[in-house]
Amino acid sequence: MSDPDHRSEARLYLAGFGLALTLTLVPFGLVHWGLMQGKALAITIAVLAVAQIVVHLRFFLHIDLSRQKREDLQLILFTVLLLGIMAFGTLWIMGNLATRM
Amino acid sequence: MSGSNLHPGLNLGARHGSAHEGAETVVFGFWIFLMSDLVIFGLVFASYLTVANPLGMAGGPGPADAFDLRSIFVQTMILLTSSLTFGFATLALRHEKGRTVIAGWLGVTLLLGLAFLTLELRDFAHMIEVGAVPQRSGFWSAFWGLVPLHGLHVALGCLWIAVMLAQMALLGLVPVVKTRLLRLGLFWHFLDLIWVAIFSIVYLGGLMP
Amino acid sequence: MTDPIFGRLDLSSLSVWRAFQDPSLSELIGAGAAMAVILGALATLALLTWIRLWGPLWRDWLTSVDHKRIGIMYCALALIMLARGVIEGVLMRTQQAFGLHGGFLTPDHFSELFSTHGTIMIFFVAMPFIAGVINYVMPLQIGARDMAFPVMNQISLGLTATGAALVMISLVLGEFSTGGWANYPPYTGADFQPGPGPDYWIWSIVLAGIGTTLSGINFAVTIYKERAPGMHFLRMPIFCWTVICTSIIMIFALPPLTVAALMLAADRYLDFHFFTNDLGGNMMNYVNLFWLFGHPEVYLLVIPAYGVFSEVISTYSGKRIYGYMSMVYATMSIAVLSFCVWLHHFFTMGQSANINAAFGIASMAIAVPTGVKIYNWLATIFRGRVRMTVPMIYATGFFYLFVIGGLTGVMLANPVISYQVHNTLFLVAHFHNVIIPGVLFGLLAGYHYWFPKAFGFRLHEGWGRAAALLWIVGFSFTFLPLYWLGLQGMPRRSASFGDPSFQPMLWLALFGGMLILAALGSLMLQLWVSIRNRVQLAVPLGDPWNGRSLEWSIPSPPPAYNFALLPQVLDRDDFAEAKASGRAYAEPAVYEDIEMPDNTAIGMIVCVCSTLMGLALVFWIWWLAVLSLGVMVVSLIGRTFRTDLSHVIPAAQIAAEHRAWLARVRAAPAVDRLAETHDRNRGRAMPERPFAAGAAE
Amino acid sequence: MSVRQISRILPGALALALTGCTGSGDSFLQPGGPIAAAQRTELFQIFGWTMIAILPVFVLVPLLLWRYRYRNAKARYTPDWDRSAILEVLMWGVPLVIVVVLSAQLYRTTHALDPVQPLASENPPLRVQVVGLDWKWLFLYPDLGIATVNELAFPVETSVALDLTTDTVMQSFLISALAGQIYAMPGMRTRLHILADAPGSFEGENTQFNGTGFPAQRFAARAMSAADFDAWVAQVRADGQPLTEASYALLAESSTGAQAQARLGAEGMAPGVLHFSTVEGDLFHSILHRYMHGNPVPPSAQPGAVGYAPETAEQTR
Ligand code: HEA
Ligand code: HEA
Ligand code: CUA
Ligand SMILES: [Cu+2]
Repeated sequence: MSDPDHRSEARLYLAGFGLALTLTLVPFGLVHWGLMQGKALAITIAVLAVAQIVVHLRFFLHIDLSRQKREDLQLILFTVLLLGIMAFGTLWIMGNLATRM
Repeated sequence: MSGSNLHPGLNLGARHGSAHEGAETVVFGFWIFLMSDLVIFGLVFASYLTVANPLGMAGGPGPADAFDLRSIFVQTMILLTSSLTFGFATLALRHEKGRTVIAGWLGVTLLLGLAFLTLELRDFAHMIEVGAVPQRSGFWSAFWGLVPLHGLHVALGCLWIAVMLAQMALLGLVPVVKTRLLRLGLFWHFLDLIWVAIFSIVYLGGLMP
Repeated sequence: MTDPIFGRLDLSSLSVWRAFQDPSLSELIGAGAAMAVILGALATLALLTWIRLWGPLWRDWLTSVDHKRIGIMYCALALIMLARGVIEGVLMRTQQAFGLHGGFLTPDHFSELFSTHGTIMIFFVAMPFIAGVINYVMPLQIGARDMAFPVMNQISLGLTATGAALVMISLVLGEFSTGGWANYPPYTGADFQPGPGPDYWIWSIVLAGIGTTLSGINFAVTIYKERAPGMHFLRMPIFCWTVICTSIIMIFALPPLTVAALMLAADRYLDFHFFTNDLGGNMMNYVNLFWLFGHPEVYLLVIPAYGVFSEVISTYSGKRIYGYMSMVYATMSIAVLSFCVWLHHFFTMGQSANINAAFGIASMAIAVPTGVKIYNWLATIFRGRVRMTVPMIYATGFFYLFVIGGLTGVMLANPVISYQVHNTLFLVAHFHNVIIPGVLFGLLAGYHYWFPKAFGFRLHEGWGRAAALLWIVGFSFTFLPLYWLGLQGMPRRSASFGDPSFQPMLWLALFGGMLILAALGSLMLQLWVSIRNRVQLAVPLGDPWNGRSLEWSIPSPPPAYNFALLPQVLDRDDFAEAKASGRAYAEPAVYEDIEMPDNTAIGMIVCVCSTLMGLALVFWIWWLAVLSLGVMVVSLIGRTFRTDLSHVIPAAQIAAEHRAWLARVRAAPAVDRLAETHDRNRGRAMPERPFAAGAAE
Repeated sequence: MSVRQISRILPGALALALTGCTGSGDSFLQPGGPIAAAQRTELFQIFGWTMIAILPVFVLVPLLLWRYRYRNAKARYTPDWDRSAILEVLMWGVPLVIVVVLSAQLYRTTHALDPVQPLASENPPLRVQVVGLDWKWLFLYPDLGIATVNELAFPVETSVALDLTTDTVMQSFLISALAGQIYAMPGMRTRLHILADAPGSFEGENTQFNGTGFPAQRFAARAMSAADFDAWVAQVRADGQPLTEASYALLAESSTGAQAQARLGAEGMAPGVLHFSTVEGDLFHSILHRYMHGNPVPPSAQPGAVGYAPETAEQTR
């Protein structure tokens, strides 16, 4: 591992790994030791999961907001938008039906 | 990182010449495929959430009866580490560290993947024992539709790693092999992403106090 | 209980055998159809052997990875399936016309008819047709040599053919689902339909659906990455924009279908409880997932048709498309909105008024961009010089009839109305009213427009006009009466009815069905006549319509590599500009070698293996399913170990071919638009007479 | 003014055209109650409003095609003209405004006509429970203790609250002349309210395909005066048979009304109709809950299923 690019990139991977590790340990700890409850816990888990997904995207998949051709980034955002519509819609509709029948 | 990225995410780097340029099309195509796959997962997740309630469980076992947080934790650690080791394989590829180094990291990743699958299968066996089978309720159907789907992806990823090891040995690091390794990397990291959602929603969500 | 070798396949699976045991008219029709399939297949095989076409067929077509040939094969597949779809449609019209308290078909046979008709028409006629046209035209329009992934393209075709084959086989072995094209459980669950019917539906849809998803990826990557130099996004023909939108739908809307169908499969095969009545199953989620796919699907069909109309209207009006940017925005908004409205197919499932209102409003919103497109086409005609060729007749029919269908769509989008006419013939009229004048007229216009490009000769104009008029009139008679019947509360999918007052309208609809048959007959005749007169109708120089986009700048039919040298695009409507500025038909200074992918049998291997696998799954022949999957996977992986999969066409050969063609172009007289449909038209267009308006004003 | 007038005149004309040639009185175009009437009005209003955007197309297509035909040398030809700000605003603006207007109306009427809402009426409401069976409808009158098949009778000017479910596959319940349709699904309860203004008989049906007998799954919805209704109830009590678990198990088997009559020995009744004088237990809820109890419902106990066996179904309930 002589070349400097290589080393700095490896450090980035390690940094990502460290962040991901933290973002995993915290929610597991919270649930295992019952440190939080109910809605607050659910929201914390969700936020940490989203944070971890961002970490993976940034450090492992090397997605970032700069330097990229816009058309490619659009693909990912567009997918998130459509998936959001579909998943949110499904939960909304099915949730509503469940309360009414 | 070294300048000219052609597409988002993993790049080979300009020094790889035609392989680097060739990657533009195939990697973009693979991204689109992953996004399509993501929609599949997203909808299975949504379906799972619609039955994660007493009505969906139909009087059968619930998450607390069948999940083992400790095992899930270990699986999570394994998968996370495998992402790192795959990352090192990619770095070795980018910086031309030679076939053996790349193959070494890939081998470690493969072993981690297999370890993950072993533990997961053990968990499944336990679930079957306590009656948390898909035939029991809508909830367990959704669970068995979701988590093993991820497991299947991991298994395919392992198969793919094995194929790439063989291709590296037989064909050498020709451009197609390089771009395939790049795509395999995307796939592997993508699986880890899905797993984050699974352990957060299915396991932690299911075992929340 | 099931045989280890034959699964649940036995003698009574043969529909011919069933008819032998119970020779009722209904069974006989079924057996007749089965015999027709078998005999048709045998006759084709025999014919191919007799005229020794196996070699060329295999070498030039089945193993080809050329997007143009794949496109043509898609269209051929669509045509074969169309024959069955049309016969079923007309049979259903006949049954209903005689359906007062009965009719000649049993209800079960009728239900198989509408299920296969819907499935075939959507998945194996409209979709392959569209995939075919896109395959043929899009790479030519953006100045590419082929698709981004030519081999995957072949595999997509193979998988589509698999789906079609399974539906055809269901005529001979077992029976098809009776659950409609949406195949709702629990009716299609194992409890209620334990037979192979719904399994045929599942596997044909899933396998073809994978093919479609791959096609979508292929189209999108091709447009994103393979455009000719200078072909910016905003210089692409509108048709290519519609292809982007359609591929978005293929990529993101097929997953819900795959998910829904595979969950249904899990219920049926493994006793899961996704959609069952008991143990926490939730059939409403099937409905939800299916329409998450189903709604975008119908826009998948119509958006490329909009693209065809854009090309056709602009060309035959001799004018740039009006409002290019508006068109782009409108198309994009239709594509995105199509993902926001799926609930309008089940307003009546019992959710709250708020949800219904939200989705109702979103559905109506689609009328805005659609309207913009219609007005833009009108503005394109405005101050143009319009030639009423066959495609323009279809466009005219489209303007009138599609708008009626859109209007009834807006009515259905209102939950208050949907409560009344959902599941009635009003709905049936609506969707045929958008699909036939929209999708099919669009495809037919495109067929007449691009046929000379693909085959080097024009289609006979007179028969084309007759067919177009018959279509328009026949459609109106067949489907407009159904609106009235639907408002009267006649449910869809009824084999019979009890209200004599429905009779006159049903007779009218049958009459229309006959006209449609005549229209179809005229189309066939036209093809026959055109092939016979192909010498007079030949347009080898490539530009019979004074076209505006790149596909017209090359010979007809184009060489395998499409462009001798990738064009340098300077403008929107580049070829029209090139002709106007005199830079068209220029000879390149240097020619270069072109590397093209080799032919491969992998698509056929996938097709055969997946068909066997589907059949094995339908009949629970597990060993065969595993075996065929294994062979498929091993061949796919095995192929990746080969690296020598392309060949090079030498520059000298390209130069010779191209120079010869250029010489013919230069020697040929350019014809003006009045001679467009005459034999003089050899495909060299005279630029539109420099504008004489000064004189007129 | 013209817009308003058009939207007022056209619907009327259309209504005339449509109702003029109507044979049967079983459609919301000849409404028998307030909901269907409101739905008809809604239909005509949408028609009127959309005509603003659509008529121009109908008029312009022939005009443009004629004026700009190839041989017309007098017409202007501007091959490169491809945008105009004014046109652009009109093309997006007009449909947008229409859609906004229609959306406001849609929001209002969707809420106003929400089928779960009871309908205003002076008389006390009537409760009816509806069970979709394969190829016939079972109506339970929980407050009267009677039940019928394929005959839904109720007093006029009374809000009838229907609770719907099925004991087989999904179905859709529609009485067009009174109100819209709503799905009925096993293990679930959906709701619908109907009200008839005047006595009459309206056709009701299932619109969701459910197999061989689907076209026969029709019934009469009979609105009658309060006195007639009481007489009808008395008659059902008199000529009906008791609806026991055993007879329900037979009834639930896939059969049309006529076939069910034969099965239960009730051939004397009106075509397809059965009367039950008493109902054993809370049948509706036991049907509803059998799918939610967490016990499997095997095909032998599942009406409509291929292996349904009425003899054993009774016990597994
Ligand atoms: C693409 C879709 C499509 C098309 C084209 C058609 C075409 C026709 N359909 Fe279609 N139909 C459906 C999709 C389609 N249908 C669907 C989805 C259903 C619902 C199924 C369900 O209930 O689940 C349905 C149901 C349906 C019913 C059942 C109604 C009911 O439920 O009661 C009936 C009854 O008559 C019917 C009739 C017809 C007829 C007579 C035609 C005729 O118009 C057929 C004529 C069409 C052609 C002849 C094709 C045109 C030709 C070309 C494009 C090729 C030409 C090119 C060359 C020669 C190169 N259809
Ligand atoms: C190509 C196919 C296609 C197309 C283009 C459309 C277009 C539309 N459809 Fe259709 N639809 C189907 C195919 C299609 N549909 C099918 C197959 C089904 C039934 C499936 C089944 O159940 O089997 C269906 C069913 C269906 C339903 C469900 C009904 C029910 O089950 O109860 C609804 C409800 O909202 C609907 C609405 C619409 C709308 C609002 C449009 C709009 O896109 C229409 C837009 C067009 C216009 C409005 C005309 C032009 C516009 C102007 C001239 C400008 C101005 C207009 C206004 C301002 C109003 N459709
Ligand atoms: Cu169906 Cu709740
Ligand atoms: Cu729709």
